[in-house]
Order: sequence, then structure tokens, then C-alpha cells
Amino acid sequence: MQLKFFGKLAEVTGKPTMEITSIADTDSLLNKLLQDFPKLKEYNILIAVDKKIVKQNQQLESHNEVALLPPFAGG
Amino acid sequence: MQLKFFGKLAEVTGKPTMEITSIADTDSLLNKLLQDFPKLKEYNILIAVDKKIVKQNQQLESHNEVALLPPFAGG
Amino acid sequence: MKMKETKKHKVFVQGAITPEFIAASIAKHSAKTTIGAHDIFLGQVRMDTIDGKVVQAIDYSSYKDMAEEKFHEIREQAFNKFNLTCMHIYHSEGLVKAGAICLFVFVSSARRAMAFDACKWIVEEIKANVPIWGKEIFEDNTFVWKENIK
Amino acid sequence: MKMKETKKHKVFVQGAITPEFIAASIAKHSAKTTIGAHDIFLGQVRMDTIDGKVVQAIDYSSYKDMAEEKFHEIREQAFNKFNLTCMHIYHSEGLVKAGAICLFVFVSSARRAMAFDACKWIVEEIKANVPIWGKEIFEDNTFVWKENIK
Repeated sequence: MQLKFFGKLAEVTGKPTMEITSIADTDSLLNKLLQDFPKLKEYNILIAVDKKIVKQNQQLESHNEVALLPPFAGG
Repeated sequence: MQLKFFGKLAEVTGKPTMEITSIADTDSLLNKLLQDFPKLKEYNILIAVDKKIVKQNQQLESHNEVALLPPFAGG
Repeated sequence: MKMKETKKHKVFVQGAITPEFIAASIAKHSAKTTIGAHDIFLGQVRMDTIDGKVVQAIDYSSYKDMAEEKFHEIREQAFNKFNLTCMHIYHSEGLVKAGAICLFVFVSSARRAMAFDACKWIVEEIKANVPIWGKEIFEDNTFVWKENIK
Repeated sequence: MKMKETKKHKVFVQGAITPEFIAASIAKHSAKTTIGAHDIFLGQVRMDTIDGKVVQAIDYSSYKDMAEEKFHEIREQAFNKFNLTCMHIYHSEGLVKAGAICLFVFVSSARRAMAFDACKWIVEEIKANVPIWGKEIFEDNTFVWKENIK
């Protein structure tokens, strides 16, 4: 599954995209990322699955497009 | 004292300005106008004395600029 | 009322307010770099159908001395009520064809909430308190006097 | 959500939104003679001072596929919620200098109340729900990530 990182989150991870395999759900994904990149704990993070913001834990499948988003700042 | 009439009120009186003498106050003025031009009774009329809308009866003096205004329709 | 400035600003424009005039007004604000939000209201003449006849234009007239005084008061009050960087009001006099712009209210502020609130307040004040009238003119050159609704 | 129209409207503009672009957009509406009121919101890049350094420009980026989907949803919802004749949203991507326009929301309706309410609602929706970010760039080419306040 491909992960996308945007804005300051991409700075923390050092890259805008990342491949990841065998992650059951969005909560597990977030836990894994916070382990791999402890600095992410300093930020508010939104998760979008297939371009929809996920508010509760959601199952992930390999075809999903998963994006990690910092708070929006348009306008 | 000079009276000014605007918008549809000037159509009713047939002229945009009119000279008038010895009128004590705005209530008397309005009564006189409604006698002279009975068709004015069909309209909502605002009176401005020296460019301020008068909401209660007000004494008039010869130097006042008195205007009769139909409801505003700017914009 | 506190009088912050006494300069009278020219409000009345002969005929329609053009898109080019609006663009020039927007462009002038690029030098004011504390501005973060503009709200612009434009009134446009509608081709209303009234008793089967179609409005072609509005011919605006005013009690000009009083109107200019009222526009000035609205301006002063707006600066006292809202935290604005600048504001401009333009209103047509004379003939404005259907589809053209007759009112241009332009409010600028550091942040959007103030700009929105002020612009709406100013437009309502203009409609309620400024002595302006309009003849809605039909194809056959007859007319009715315009009445305002929200 | 009722899908009134499925056509996607191009929202992103490379760099600043110019006054001439805004004027051309206003001019196009003169043919829509049921319109009586336009409300236009413009976001302008502020030359803010942050920790002693002055913002020279904002570099906008987005999660573009999702942003375009969100803009489309906002458009559909606005037409369902408000009685609008038309609406347009334009947002910059890439570099926009301080003093220039980065957001242009243009709402048109028969009467003013709807135009005001809809324009404000749309701007709040954009700020809350569209994945766009901005780097505020200083004279020395360092930057901070922009944070939105009302």
C-alpha cells in the first residue's frame, strides 16, 4: 500500500511517499508511524483513506490510497 | 422655505421644488401637502430637515432645507 | 460618533460600474500588505418581468447632498464598529442597463470574519438609510419605481 | 447528497489570481440577468512578521486529487443549501507574493441575503475541509508552515 505525506509531515518523514505492507487498520498504521518517526507525535495528523478523512479506526486493504495530512491551511 | 420632492413624490406634485411660507412644523407641513395633493396619501413619506430624517414633529424655520422622500431603493 | 477622518469620499459614479474599475480598485490594495481578506459586494441590475414587461435598465437618482452625508456617516460608523484596513463604496447615478453593476462595496481587513460582517452591515445600511431611487425602465420606455426587498 | 451536476470545475490557478482575471469573471456574469447580487471573497497574502522575520510570499501545495474532490463537494452542497444562480472558486497553487490574491470565491444570486450567506459558508468550508498547505517564506528563504485562524 502506498502512503502519501503532505506539508510538514513530509518534512518529518523525509519523503512524500512510502510503501508499506501488511497493516491491518488505520490505528495500527498510526502507531507504526509514530514508532518509526517519533517526531510525528508533535503534530496533529489527519488520515485520509481514498481521499476521505477517517475519524475512527478503519480496516485497510492493499488497494487503498492512504494519506497523512497536517491541519489544513488553505486561503 | 424651499421644499424638495424626490422620486415618485415629485411626480405627484408635478415639480421637484416648491416655495412655502409660514409653516410652523413638520406635522403641519405634511397636513397641508396632503390637502393640496390628496394622491400623496397613497405613499409612505419620509421628511428630512437639513438632510436628517425627522421621526417626530419638528419646528420649522425659514432657513431649513425640507425634503419629502419616498422609501429608499438604492443598490 | 467619533470622527476619525473628515475627508469626503466620492461615491457616485455616472452610469454602470465597470469590471475594469473594480479590477483597478482591487489592484491598488496589493500595496496594503496587512490585508488578509477582502469582501466585495456587487449589486447588478436584474432583467425582472413586472406585469408582463421586462426591465431593460434602471435610472438612478438621489437626494445627492443628503446621500453623500449618509455615505460618509456609514463609512465613519463602519470604521468604529469593525476592525477594517480600508473600505470603499461606489453607487451609480443615471442609467444602468440590466446585467450591469450599480453598487460596489469593497471592505478589507486583516482577517475574514471582520470583512464579511462589515460588508454585509454596510450594504444593509445603504439600502435602509441612503436616499436613492431607481426607475425600472421597460422596452416601451414606460417605467415603475423600484422597491427594495432583501 | 443530490448530484445536480457532475462536471468538475477547475479550481487551481498557477501563482497569484490577478485583478484582470477577477474582472473577466465579473464581466461574464452580465449576460445572466436574473442575478441581482454578487458576493466576492478574496484572500490576500499578508506580509506578517513572525519571530522578527517578514513574510515575502506563500508557496501553496495540496493533496490535489482530494482537494479537487472536496471543492466539488462544497460546490454541490452550496447549490443544495442556498438559492444560487452561480458560483466559482479559484485557489492558487505555487508561489504567491505578499499583497497578491490567493483565493477567489464568487457567488451570485437573485438577492443579496443568499449571496452573503453562501459566500461566507463556502469560505469556511474551504478553510476547514480542503487539504491545502502553505509555506510562509521569509526574505532569507527560510519558511514556516502557515496556520489558519479566523
